[in-house]
Amino acid sequence: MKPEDLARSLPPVLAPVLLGVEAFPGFAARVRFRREGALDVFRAIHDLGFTHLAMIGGIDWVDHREVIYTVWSDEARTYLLLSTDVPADDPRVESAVPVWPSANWHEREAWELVGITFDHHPDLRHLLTPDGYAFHPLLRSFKIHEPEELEVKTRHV
Amino acid sequence: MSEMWLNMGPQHPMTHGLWNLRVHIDGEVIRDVDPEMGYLHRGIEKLSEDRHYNEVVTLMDRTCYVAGLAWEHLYILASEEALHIAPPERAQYLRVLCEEFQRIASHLMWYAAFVQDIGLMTPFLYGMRDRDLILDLFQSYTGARMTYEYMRVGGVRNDVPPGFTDRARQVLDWLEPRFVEYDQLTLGSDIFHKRCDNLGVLRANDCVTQGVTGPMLRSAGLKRDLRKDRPYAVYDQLDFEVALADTADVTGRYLVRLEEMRQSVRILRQVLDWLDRHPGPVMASQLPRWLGAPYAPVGREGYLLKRNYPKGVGFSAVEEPHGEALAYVVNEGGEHPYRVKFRSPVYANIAAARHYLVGYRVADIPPIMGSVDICVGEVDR
Amino acid sequence: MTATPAAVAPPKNASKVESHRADAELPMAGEPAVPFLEIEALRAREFIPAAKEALTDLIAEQGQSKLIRPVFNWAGRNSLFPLHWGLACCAIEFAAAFGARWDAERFGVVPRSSPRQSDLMIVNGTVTWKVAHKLITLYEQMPEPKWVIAMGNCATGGGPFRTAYSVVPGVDKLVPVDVYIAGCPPRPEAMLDGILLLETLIRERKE
Amino acid sequence: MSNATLYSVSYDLVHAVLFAIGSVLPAPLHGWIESDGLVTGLAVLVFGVILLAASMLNTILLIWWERKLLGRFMDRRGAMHVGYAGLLQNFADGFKLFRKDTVRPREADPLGFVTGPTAYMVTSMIMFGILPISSGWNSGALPLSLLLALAVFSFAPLFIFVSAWSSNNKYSLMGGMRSAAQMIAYEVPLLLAVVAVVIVAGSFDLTTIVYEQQNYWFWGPLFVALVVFVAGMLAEMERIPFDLPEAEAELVEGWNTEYGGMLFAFFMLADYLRALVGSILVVLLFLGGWTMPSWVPSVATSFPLAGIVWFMVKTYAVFGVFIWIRASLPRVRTDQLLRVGWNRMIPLSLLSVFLAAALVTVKCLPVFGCVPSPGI
Repeated sequence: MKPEDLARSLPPVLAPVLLGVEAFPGFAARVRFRREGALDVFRAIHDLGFTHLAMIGGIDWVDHREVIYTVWSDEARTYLLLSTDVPADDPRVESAVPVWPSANWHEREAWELVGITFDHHPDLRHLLTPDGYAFHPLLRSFKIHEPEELEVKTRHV
Repeated sequence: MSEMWLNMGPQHPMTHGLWNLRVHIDGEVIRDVDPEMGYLHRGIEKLSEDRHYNEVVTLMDRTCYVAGLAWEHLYILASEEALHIAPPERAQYLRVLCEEFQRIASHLMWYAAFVQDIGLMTPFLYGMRDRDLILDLFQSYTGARMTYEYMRVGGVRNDVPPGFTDRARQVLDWLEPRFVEYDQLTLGSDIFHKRCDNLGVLRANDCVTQGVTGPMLRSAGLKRDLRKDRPYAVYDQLDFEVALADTADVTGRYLVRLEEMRQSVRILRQVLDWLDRHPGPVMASQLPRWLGAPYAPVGREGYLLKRNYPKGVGFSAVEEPHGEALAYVVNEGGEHPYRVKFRSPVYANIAAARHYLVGYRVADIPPIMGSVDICVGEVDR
Repeated sequence: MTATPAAVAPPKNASKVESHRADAELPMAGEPAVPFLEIEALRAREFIPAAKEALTDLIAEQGQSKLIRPVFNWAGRNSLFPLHWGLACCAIEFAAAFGARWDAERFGVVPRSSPRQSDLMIVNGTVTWKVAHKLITLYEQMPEPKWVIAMGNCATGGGPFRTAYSVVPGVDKLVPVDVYIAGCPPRPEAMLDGILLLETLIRERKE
Repeated sequence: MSNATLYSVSYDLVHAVLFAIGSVLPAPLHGWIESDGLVTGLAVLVFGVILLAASMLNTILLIWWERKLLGRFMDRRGAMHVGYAGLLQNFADGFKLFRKDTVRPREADPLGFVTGPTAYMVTSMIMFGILPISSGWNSGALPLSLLLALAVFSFAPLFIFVSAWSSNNKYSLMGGMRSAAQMIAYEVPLLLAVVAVVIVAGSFDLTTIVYEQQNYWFWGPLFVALVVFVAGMLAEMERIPFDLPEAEAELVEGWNTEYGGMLFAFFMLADYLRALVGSILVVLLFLGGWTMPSWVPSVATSFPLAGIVWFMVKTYAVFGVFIWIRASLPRVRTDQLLRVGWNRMIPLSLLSVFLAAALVTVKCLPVFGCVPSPGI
C-alpha cells in the first residue's frame, strides 16, 4: 500500500484535519492529523482494514508533544503510523478506545508516563507507577539522578 | 461463600512474576478481573535516553529475561534503521540463530511453568533440563546464560566458536524426540484434556480487537506471523511453516507453541548449514567512530562526540516468542537515543484478561494465565 | 546513601520485627494526600554485626540448653525453606536452581508459597518502590528466625537500574540482608553458594 | 514368633521392672506395685508409646521415601546432604519447624486456629492404635476395628474446615470448602468399596479380614473395589490428582496458608500419617496384610518379625504407586472431581458390592480358588 493510495482511499471529509500522508521508513505511510478530528481519523483508518492497534506512544519534543499510533492491517500486511501533535500546555487528545478497545492500557501508560490526557477514556488511572505518583517520568524535564543525590529516602505508597 | 475480591499476587505461585490479578469471584466462578501491573516497572524507556546506543542492549536483556536475545534483536533492528547502518549478512544469520534458539528456550520455560500450573510436577524438571542445554550453547558464544549483551549496532559482538554448529546440531537432535515425550506427558493424559479443552477461549475477532498477538492469536486460527508477513533479517530466505490451531483455547496454545518449537528446529538447521558454508565478518566495517569498536569496553568516556550525524527514526517489529514486539527509536543526533518506545506483546495479552477469564473458575486461572506465557519484565519495562 | 547514626537501628533490637516495621510511622496528620514512608536505612557493614547479634540473641533465647542448641542450629541451617516468589530475571535462575541439573532440594531447600512457612526470603530481582511495602509485609509475615538473601546486583544495589526513578537501590534499604550474591543474574551455582554461605553463618552463631 | 508379640514383650518388660522395684520396697507398697492392674496398665502405656514412636518414625521415613522417589522420577536426586542419602533431612525440617515462632494472625480465631491442626494430628494418630500391623501387634483387638478406623479417618474434613475457617484467609477458606466437599463426596464410595470386602470376609475385624485372605488376596476378585478404594483414598489423602484443597497454583498453600511453625508441622505430619494409614488400609484390605501366599518359600516368611517386614514392604510399595501417580498426573478441577465422585465412583462401588455378593454366592472362582467359610 503506497502513501498516495492511502491518501486517496481516505474519505474527503477528513481533508481539514489531515496534515499529510507521507512515506515513512518501516511503515506503509505516516498519517499526520490535527487532534480535533482524531476520532474521525481513527474510524476512517479502522474502516480501511487497520483493525489491530499495536501501540500508542508519546514523545516529548519539549515545545510540544507527539502521540504516535501504530496500527496493522491484516489484509495489507503492513503497519501504518498515525501521528498528532498536542501542545505542551494542554496535552489532551481524544481517546481511541471506542475504535480500538486495545488502546486502553496504552493510553493509560501514555497518560502517566508522558502526561498526555485522553478525553473520554473509560478508566484513566495509573498502570505502571504507583497510585498518586505525581510525575511524568518520560518528559525531558524529568532528570535521572544517581540515588546518592536524593536527600531523603521517601517513596509513594 | 459470597462474592468477594481476591488478590492473586504480587506474591502468588500463579503469577510467574510480579503482578497482581484482582479477581472478583462468586463462589468459585470468576465475575470480573482487573490485572494490576507495574510492580516491576524499572523505567527502561527512560534509562535508554541516558545511555549510548550499544549500552541500551544491556537493558534489553533484562526487559524480557526469558527472551533476551529476541529483544536485543528488536532494539538493534530499530536503532540500525535510525542510525542508517546495515549489518553484514552473517551477522543477520547469527541473529536469526539467536532468536530461534531463544524461542525454543523461552517456550521450554513456558512449558515448564505451564505444566506446573495444572499440577504436573515432573515435566517442569524436564523442561528446565532441556532448556539448560540451549543456555549452554548461548554460553559458549555469548558468555552468559540469560543476559547476553551479544548484539551490537552494526552486527554482533563476536562470531560463534569453532565446532559450535556441530554442538548445536547435537542439541537439536536431542530436542526433537523430547517434543514427542512432552506431548505424551501432557496430551496423553485425559485429565489434561479435561482441564485444558475449551478453556480460556478467545476467538480470532476478539484477539484482533484486543490487540492480542503471538501464539494466542495463532491458536485462534488467524495466520499472522511477522517472520512471514513482514520479513526482517533473513527470514525471507528461510523455509518454515506458521504454526496454527483453530480451537482458540489453552490446548490450542499448547499445540501452537509445541509446533513452533519444531519449526524453530527446522529453521535452525537451515541457519546452521548456512553458517557452515559462509564465513565472513560479523560487524559492519563503516561504523561511525562514536559508536565504538565492537570490542571496546562500554563506558561513558572514550567515545568521540558525534557531530552532524543524520537524524532518523527507526521502527522494527519482531515476532518474539510471546508475540509481536515493536520498537520505535528516535535518533535526534545525540549519542543517546532521544526516545525509545517498545510494544510488548504480553502487555496486550494481559490487558485482554477480562475477555478470556470471566466465566471460568478460580481453578482455571493458573492454566489460562499459564497459557498466555507471561513475562512481567517486558510488560512493565 | 547517607546513613546518619540516627538512622541506624540499635543492633539489640534488630531481631525484633517492630524495629523494622516501616509502616509504623504511616500517615501522619499534616502529611500530603500521598502518604510518604520513612524507611530506615542501614548499610551493609552495619547490618552484619546487627544480624550477628540478633542471631546470637535468638539462639540464646530459644536454645537454652547446650544439648538442644546444636540440634536446633543443625536443623535450622539444614532446612532453609525459601519464599517462592519471583521478582525479575534472577527468578528464572532461582527456578533453574531447582531444576534437574542443580537440584537445590539436595540441601533441603524447598520453596514454600506461604511466607508463614518459609525461613528465607531470596530477593531475586529488582525491587521497585511500588512493591517495596509488599516486600516488607512479606518479610514481617515470616516467623522468626528468618534470613534474607539479596540475590543479584539489583537486589544488592540497584544493578543496571540503579538510577531509575522507580527502583529501590538495594533491598537492604528495606529489610536486613544476611547474604549478598553478586551477578546479573547470578548463576544457579552462585545461588547455591549463597545458601551454603548462609548455612555457614548460622553454624558460626553457635558460639 | 506367634508367642512373642509386642504386647507380651512390653508386659514382660514392665513386669520385670516393677517387680525389681517392688522387691526393695516395704510390704504395703510392695503388693500395690506388683498388682496385676498396674502392670497391665503400664504395659499398655509402654506398648502405645512404642507404637506411636514407630508410626512417627515410619511417617518420617515415608516422607523421605516420597522425596527420593519423586526426585528419581524427575531426573534428580532429592535430599541427599543431610544424613546418609538425606535420611535425616526430615528430622532437620521437623526440629526447625519446632523451633520457629508460631504466628497467629490477629484476626484469626484463637481457639480454632490451634484446635484444628492439633485435633487433625490426634485423630490421625489414633488410627495406629486400631490398625493391626502383624499378628498380635495391635493394642485393641476390636471386633469392629474396620468401622472404627474409617470413622476416625473421616473426622479430618471437620478439623481441616475448622482450621481453614479460623485462619481468616480467603485462600484457606476456599481450600477448606473444597476439602470438605471432596472428602464427603469420596467418603461414600470408599465405604461402599469396604462393604464389598466385608461381605467377602464376613467380618469387620481387620485381623479376621487379613486371615480370610489366606487362599487369595482380595485385590484379584475385588478389583473394582480396589480401584474405587484407591481413588477414594487418593482423594481422602489429598494427593495429586486430587490435591485441590492445597492446589499450589491457585490457592497459595490451600488451607494451611496461614500456618507456620509447629502447627504447620502438625499438618505436614498428619498428612503423611494419613497417607501411611491409607497405604496400610490398602494392604490390609486387599493385599493380604502381613501374610504371604503359600508359594513363597517358608524361609522368607518364618524369620523373626517376618510379618512386620512383609507388611512394611507392601505398605511402602503401595505408597510408591501413590508417588508414581503424583509424579505423572495433572490435577483435576473441583467440579470435575465431584462429578467423577458422584457419577462414576458410586455406581462403580455399587457394582463392586454386587460382585462381592456374587462371589460369596458362587464361593469358588476358577483361578483364585474358594472363599473360606466364615468363622475360621
